Amino acid sequence: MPRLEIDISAKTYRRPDGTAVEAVRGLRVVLAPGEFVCLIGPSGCGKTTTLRILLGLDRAYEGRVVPDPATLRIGMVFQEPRLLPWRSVEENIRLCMPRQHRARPLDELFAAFGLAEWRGRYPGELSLGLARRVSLVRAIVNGPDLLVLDEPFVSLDDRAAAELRQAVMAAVARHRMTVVMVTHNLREAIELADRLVFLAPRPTRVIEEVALAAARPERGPAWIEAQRAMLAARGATA
Amino acid sequence: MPRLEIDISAKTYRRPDGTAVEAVRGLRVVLAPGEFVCLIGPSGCGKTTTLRILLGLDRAYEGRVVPDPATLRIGMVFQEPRLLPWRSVEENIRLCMPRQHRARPLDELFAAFGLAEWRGRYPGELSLGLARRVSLVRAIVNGPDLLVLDEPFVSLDDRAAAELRQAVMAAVARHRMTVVMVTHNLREAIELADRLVFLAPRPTRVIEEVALAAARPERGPAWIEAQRAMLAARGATA
Amino acid sequence: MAQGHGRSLEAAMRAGSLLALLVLWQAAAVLAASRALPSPAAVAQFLAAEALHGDLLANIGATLRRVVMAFVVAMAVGTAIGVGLGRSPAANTAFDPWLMALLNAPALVVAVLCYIWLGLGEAAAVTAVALNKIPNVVVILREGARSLDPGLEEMARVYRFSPATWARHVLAPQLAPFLAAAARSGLALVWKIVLLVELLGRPDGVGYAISVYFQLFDVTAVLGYAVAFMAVMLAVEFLVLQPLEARARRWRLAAA
Amino acid sequence: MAQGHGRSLEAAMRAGSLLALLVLWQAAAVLAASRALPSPAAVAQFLAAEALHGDLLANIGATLRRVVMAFVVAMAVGTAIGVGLGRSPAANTAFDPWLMALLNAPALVVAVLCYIWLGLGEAAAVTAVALNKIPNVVVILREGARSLDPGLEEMARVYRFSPATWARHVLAPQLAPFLAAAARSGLALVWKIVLLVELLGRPDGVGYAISVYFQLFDVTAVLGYAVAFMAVMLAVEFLVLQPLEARARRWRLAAA
Amino acid sequence: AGAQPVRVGVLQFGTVSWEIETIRRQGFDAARGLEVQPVRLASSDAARIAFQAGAVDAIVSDLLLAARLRAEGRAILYAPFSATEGAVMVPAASPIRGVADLAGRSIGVAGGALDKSWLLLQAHARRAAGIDLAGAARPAYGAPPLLTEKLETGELDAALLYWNFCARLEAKGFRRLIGADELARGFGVTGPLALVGYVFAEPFVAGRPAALAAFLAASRQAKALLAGADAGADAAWTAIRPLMQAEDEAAFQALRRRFVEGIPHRPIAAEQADAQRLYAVLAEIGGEKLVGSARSLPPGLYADAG
Ligand SMILES: Nc1ncnc2c1ncn2[C@@H]1O[C@H](COP(=O)(O)OP(=O)(O)OP(=O)(O)O)[C@@H](O)[C@H]1O
Ligand SMILES: Nc1ncnc2c1ncn2[C@@H]1O[C@H](COP(=O)(O)OP(=O)(O)OP(=O)(O)O)[C@@H](O)[C@H]1O
Ligand SMILES: [Mg+2]
Ligand SMILES: [Mg+2]
Repeated sequence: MPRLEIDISAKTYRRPDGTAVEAVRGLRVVLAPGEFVCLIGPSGCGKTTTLRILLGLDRAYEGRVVPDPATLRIGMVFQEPRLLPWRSVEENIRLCMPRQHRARPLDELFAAFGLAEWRGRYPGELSLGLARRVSLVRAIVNGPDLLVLDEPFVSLDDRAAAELRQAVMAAVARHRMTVVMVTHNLREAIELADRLVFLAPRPTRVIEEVALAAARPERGPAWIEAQRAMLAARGATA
Repeated sequence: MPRLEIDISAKTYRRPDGTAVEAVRGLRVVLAPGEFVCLIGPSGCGKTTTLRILLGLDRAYEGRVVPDPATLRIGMVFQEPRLLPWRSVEENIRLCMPRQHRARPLDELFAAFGLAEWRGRYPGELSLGLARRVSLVRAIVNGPDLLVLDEPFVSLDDRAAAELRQAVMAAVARHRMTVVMVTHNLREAIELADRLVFLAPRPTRVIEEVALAAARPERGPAWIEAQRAMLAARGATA
Repeated sequence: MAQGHGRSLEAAMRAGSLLALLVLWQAAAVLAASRALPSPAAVAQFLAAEALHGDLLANIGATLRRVVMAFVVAMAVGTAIGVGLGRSPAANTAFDPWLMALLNAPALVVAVLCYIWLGLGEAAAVTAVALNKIPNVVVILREGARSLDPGLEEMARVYRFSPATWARHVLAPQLAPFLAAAARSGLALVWKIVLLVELLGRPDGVGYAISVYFQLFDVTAVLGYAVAFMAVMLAVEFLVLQPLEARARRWRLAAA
Repeated sequence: MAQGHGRSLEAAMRAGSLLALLVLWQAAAVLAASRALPSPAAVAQFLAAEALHGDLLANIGATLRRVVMAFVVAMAVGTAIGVGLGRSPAANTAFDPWLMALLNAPALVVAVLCYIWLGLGEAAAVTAVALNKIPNVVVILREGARSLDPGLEEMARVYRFSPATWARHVLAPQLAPFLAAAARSGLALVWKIVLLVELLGRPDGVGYAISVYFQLFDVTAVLGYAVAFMAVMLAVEFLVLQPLEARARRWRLAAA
Repeated sequence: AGAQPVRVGVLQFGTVSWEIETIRRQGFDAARGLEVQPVRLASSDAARIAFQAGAVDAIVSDLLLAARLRAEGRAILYAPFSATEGAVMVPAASPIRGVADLAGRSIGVAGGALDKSWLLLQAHARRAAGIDLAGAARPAYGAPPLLTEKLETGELDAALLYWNFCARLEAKGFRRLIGADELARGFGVTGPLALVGYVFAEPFVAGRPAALAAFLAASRQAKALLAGADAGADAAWTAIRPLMQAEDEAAFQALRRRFVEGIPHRPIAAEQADAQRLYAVLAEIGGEKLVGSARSLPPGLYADAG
C-alpha cells in the first residue's frame, strides 16, 4: 500500500433545478502506509462525502485522490450495513471475496464477531447490531490495503463494541492495512487512531490534526480520559 | 396517558422452514404515566423486538400490552430513520400530523433541530445525522402520549447530541409524555432516565432495574460519571 | 439553465432518432422495391389524401376514444385488484386461478363473447378490451404490492396514516415503477386489442380501416393507418406519460 | 410440517377456486341456454373427441413450441435491452422512440411484414411473435433497472463484484418482481399473438384450429381449444413460474 | 307508416355493398316500403359475429354455414346471392397445366384445410389423377391477401383463392387453372350453383315475411340492372365504382364481368337439387367437422322467392 493523498478542493452537490449544497472546500489529508486516521467532525459536515470520494464512488468533485482508488483493494463499512437482503449472512460475505478464495473456511471469523449461529440467516432476521458485525466481517475478510469505516461501532453495547474493536485491530495489524475511520466517539478515536483529523462544519475542511504517539497497548482508560479532557479544553472538537 | 404494562411471556421468530429464534422470555416492564424508562441490553438481545410489540406492530407473541397500543397516540424513532424518500423533509413530518394540524407553523421546531435549511430537501440529500433529526422531529411533533426511541442519538457529534437531547426533553416535559428509550450509551441513559431497565442476552428478560431519583437539572457530568462507575462496579451492565 | 439545456438536447436526440428510423425505412423500401414495403413518402402521401378526403381523422378519433376509455377502466380496476391480491395472500390463492384463466383467454374469444352477450356496440367493444387488459395490469401491480418496503409500512401504521394518505404518499410512490410499466405496456396492448375488436365488430376505427385495406392488400394504406396511430401513441408517451414519470422520479434525481 | 400443511391447503383452495369457476360457467350456460355459450360438459366432450380422433394434441404441441421459442427469445433479448436502457439515460433517449414505435406497431402489421419478408414459415411466425413481445419486456424491465438500490450498487462497486456476480446476486434479485411481471404477462401475450400469427399463415396450431372452427361458428370447438390451451398455461404457471417465484421470495418470508 | 328498415351486414369494398348501394341509389327499397340499411363490417368474421349477436337481419355467407345453422334447429333462410366461385390461379407462364402438375408444388389455400373448394380440389385430384394433394403438394394456408401477394412474388406456385382475388389477378395476367364451379360440375352439379347467399336471421324470417319478400325482389331488380349492357347499367356501375377499390380499368372490368357472370338465374328448385348433390359430396369428404351432424341439406333452407 503506497502513501495515500486525498485532496478535495471543492465538492458541491447540485440538483437538476440548480440549487446547490457545498459540502467540502479545501480538504487535504495524507495517509502514510499502515496509518490509522480518524475523521471527526460535526453531523452533516461532509465526512461521508469525503469517504465516497476516497472510495472512487463519486467522481464529480474538484481535486484528486492519489493513487486512484480503482487500483486499491478496499474494505468498507458503510454508515448503514448495506447487505444483500436476499442472500444469507455467509453468502453476503463470500460474494465479496475473490473467486479463488470463496471456499476458504471462515468459522474463526464468524466466531470472533459473534455471528456463528447466524451464518445461514438472511439479513432481515438480524438485529441492527448483528447486521453491523456482518458488514465489519465483510470489510476485513479479504485483508484489504485500505480499510474505510463510517461509524462502524454504533448500535453495539460497550462490551460488544470493545470485542469487535479488538477483532478489527487484530486484522488491521495482521494485514498492515491503512485505515480511515469516521466516528463521533472521541474516546474510541483516541483509543484506536494514530492521528485525529478534526473537520470544520459544512463546507468542511481540516481544522486541526492531532497525532497520538502512545503505543496502543499503553492506552488505558485513564490515559484516554486524560487525552479527551485535554482536547476538550483546547476546543478542538468545537 | 394511563399506566402502561408490557408483559411478554414469550416471543419466538419462526421461519416457514421451522427453524426458530427465541427472542424474549418473560419480560415484564410497567411504566407509570410520564415516566422515562431506558432499556439497556446487549446487542441482539431483543430490544427492538420488545419495542415492536409495544407499538402493536407485532402481534404474534405470548403475553399482553395494556392498554392496547392501538388506542395510544405514539411517536416513534426507529433504529433507522425510515423517511419517505419521495417526500421532502417537511412533507415527511406534516404527513404524520393529524389533518387539522397539518398547516401549523413548524419554523421553531425546525430551527431547534438544526433542519431549517433542509425543509424542502429530499431525505436522499441528507446525511444520516440530519435524517435522524427529521425522524426525531416527526416523533415529537404531535406531542404523543407515548414516545418510543430506539437509539435516537447515535450518528451525532457530542454537541449536536446534547442539543437534541435537550430539545426532546423539553417536548417530553411540555406534553408529559411517557418515554421508553433503548440506548447503548449508559451515560446518556443516566442523564435522562427515571429508571434503567437492564436486559439479559437473548432470550431477553429484565435482570435488574435501577431507579434514578435525582432531578434532571442536578445531573452534572461528575454525578453521571459516578453513577456509571457504581453501576459498572455492580456489574449491572454485564 | 442547465435543465433547459438538457431538455432541448434531449428533444434534439429524440428527433434525430426518429429521423434515423425514417431513413432506415426509406433505405429498406428502396432496397426491397416491393409493393409490400412502400416508402415513407408514399405512406405520407396516402395519409395526406386520407386525412383530407378520407376517414383518417374520424377513424383515429373513434379508436382513440375506445383506447382511452378501455385504458382508464383497465388501469383503475386492475390496480385495485392487483394491490388487493398482492397484499392478501389468502385472496391471492383464492382468485389466482381465475386471474390466470382470464389472462390467458384468447382476445378473440373474449371479444366474440362480449359482442354476442352485450350486443354489437361500443359498450361491448370497450368491455372486451378492458377485460383483456385488466389481468395484465393485475399481474404487474401485484408484484409491486408484494415488494413494498415493510419498514415504511410500519412507520405508516405507527403514525396512523389515513388510508388516503397511505395510498397517496406511501403506496403510490412505491408502485410508481410498476404503474409506469403497466401503463406503457398497457396502452400499447389496449390499442392492439382495440384493433382486433374493431376488426370483429365495429364500423369504424383504425382497426376497421386496417383490416379493410389488408383485404385489398393495400400495404401503403395499412402502414399509413398504423403509422398515424403510432404517432398518436408516441405523442401520448412524450407529452403525457414521460412528464408524469419525470415528476414522480424527481426525488431520485435530486438525491443522485 | 407447517409448510407441508400450508401447501396442501393452498392446493385445495386452488382446486376449489377452479371448481367454482366451472360451476359459474355451467350456471351461465344453463341460464343463457344459447348455442353461443356451450356448457362445460359439451366442451369437455368435444375435447375428448378431438384428443382421441382429431388434431388437438398436435395443434397444442405446435402452438406450445412456438410459444416457448418466442418467449425465450423475447425474455432474453428484452431483458438485456431493458436493463441497458434503464441504466443508460443516453441510450434511452436515443432509442426510446424506436422502442415506442415497435411497442405500438399493430401485431397484424408486424406479422404480415414478417411473413412477407421471411416467407410463410416457422421462422417468420416466431420472429413476429418475439418482435411483438420484446418491447413489452423492455418497458417493464427498464422500470426495474431504473429503480435499483444505489446503496447496493456502491457496495458492489467497492467490492469489485465481477459482472457475472453482480448480475446474479445484485441485479437479478432486484429485478425479480419485474421479471415475474414480464414473464407472466408475457407468456399470456405471446400465446395471444401466436394465435394471430397462426391464423394469418400457419397450417396448424391452436390459432389455426380456432380460426377454422370460428369460420364454421362452432363455439364449442373454439372454447374447447381455448380452454385446452389455457389449461396448459395454468399448468406452466403453477408448476414452473410459481415455484421459481417462491424460491426467489424465500428471503422475504424468512424475515417476515 | 315509415319505411321498414332492413339491416344488412356488408364489407366496405365487398360485392354485397355494390348491390346494396345500387338498391338504395335506385330507390328499389323505398319503392317497396323498405329502407335497406348497410351495416359496415370489417371482415367476414365480423359479419358472422354481427349475425349471431342479432345486430343485422341478413348477411351474405356461405351455403354450408346456413345449412349448419338450419340443421341445428334455427329457422334461418338462405337465398342465392352469387354463383361466382374461386379458382386455382397460376402465373401466366407457369408450367402447371393441369391439376396433376400441382404435385410437388406449393399451393396457397385460402380458408384453411376445411375450405370447400380445397376439399373438392383434393377429391378431384384423387379421382382424376390418383394423387393425394394434401401430401403430394405443399399446401400453405393463410390469409387470402397474403397468399395473393406470395403468388405474385413467386413464393407460391399456385393459389386457390376467392373469386374477387382471382379477378384482380386475372387483370394482372394470371391464369385460371381450374375453377371451383368446374370442380363442382365434376361431382354431378348440373349448372352454376350459388354457394354464397343471403342468410336471413330467425327473428326477421319469423316476424317480417313481407319485408323479406320485398327485399328479395329489390335484390333481383338491382341484379337485373347491373347485369344489363346498356347505358343504364354503365351508369349504375359507375356509381358504385368507388366501392370497388379497382386499382385500374382492367381490374374494374374483370370485377364487373365476374360479378355479372355469377348472378344466379336458375329456378330455386334447380339450385336446391344441385346444392343437395354437392352437399352430399362435401359431407362425404369433409365429414362432421365441415357440415355438422346433418348428412343431407336440411329441408326448407331456401327462401321461397315466389
Ligand atoms: N445528494 C446530495 N444532495 C445534496 N446534498 C447532499 C447530498 N448528499 C449529502 N448532502 C449534504 O452534504 C452534507 C454532507 O453530507 P455527508 O453525508 O458527507 O455528512 P456527514 O459528515 O457524513 O454527516 P453525518 O455525521 O450525519 O453522517 C450534508 O449536509 C448533506 O445533507
Ligand atoms: N424476523 C426475524 N427472524 C428471526 N430472528 C429475528 C428476526 N428479527 C429479529 N430476530 C432476532 O431476534 C433477536 C432480537 O432482535 P432485536 O432486533 O430485537 O435485537 P436488539 O436488541 O434490538 O439488537 P440491537 O441492539 O442490535 O438493535 C436478534 O438475535 C435477531 O437476530
Ligand atoms: Mg455520514
Ligand atoms: Mg435493535
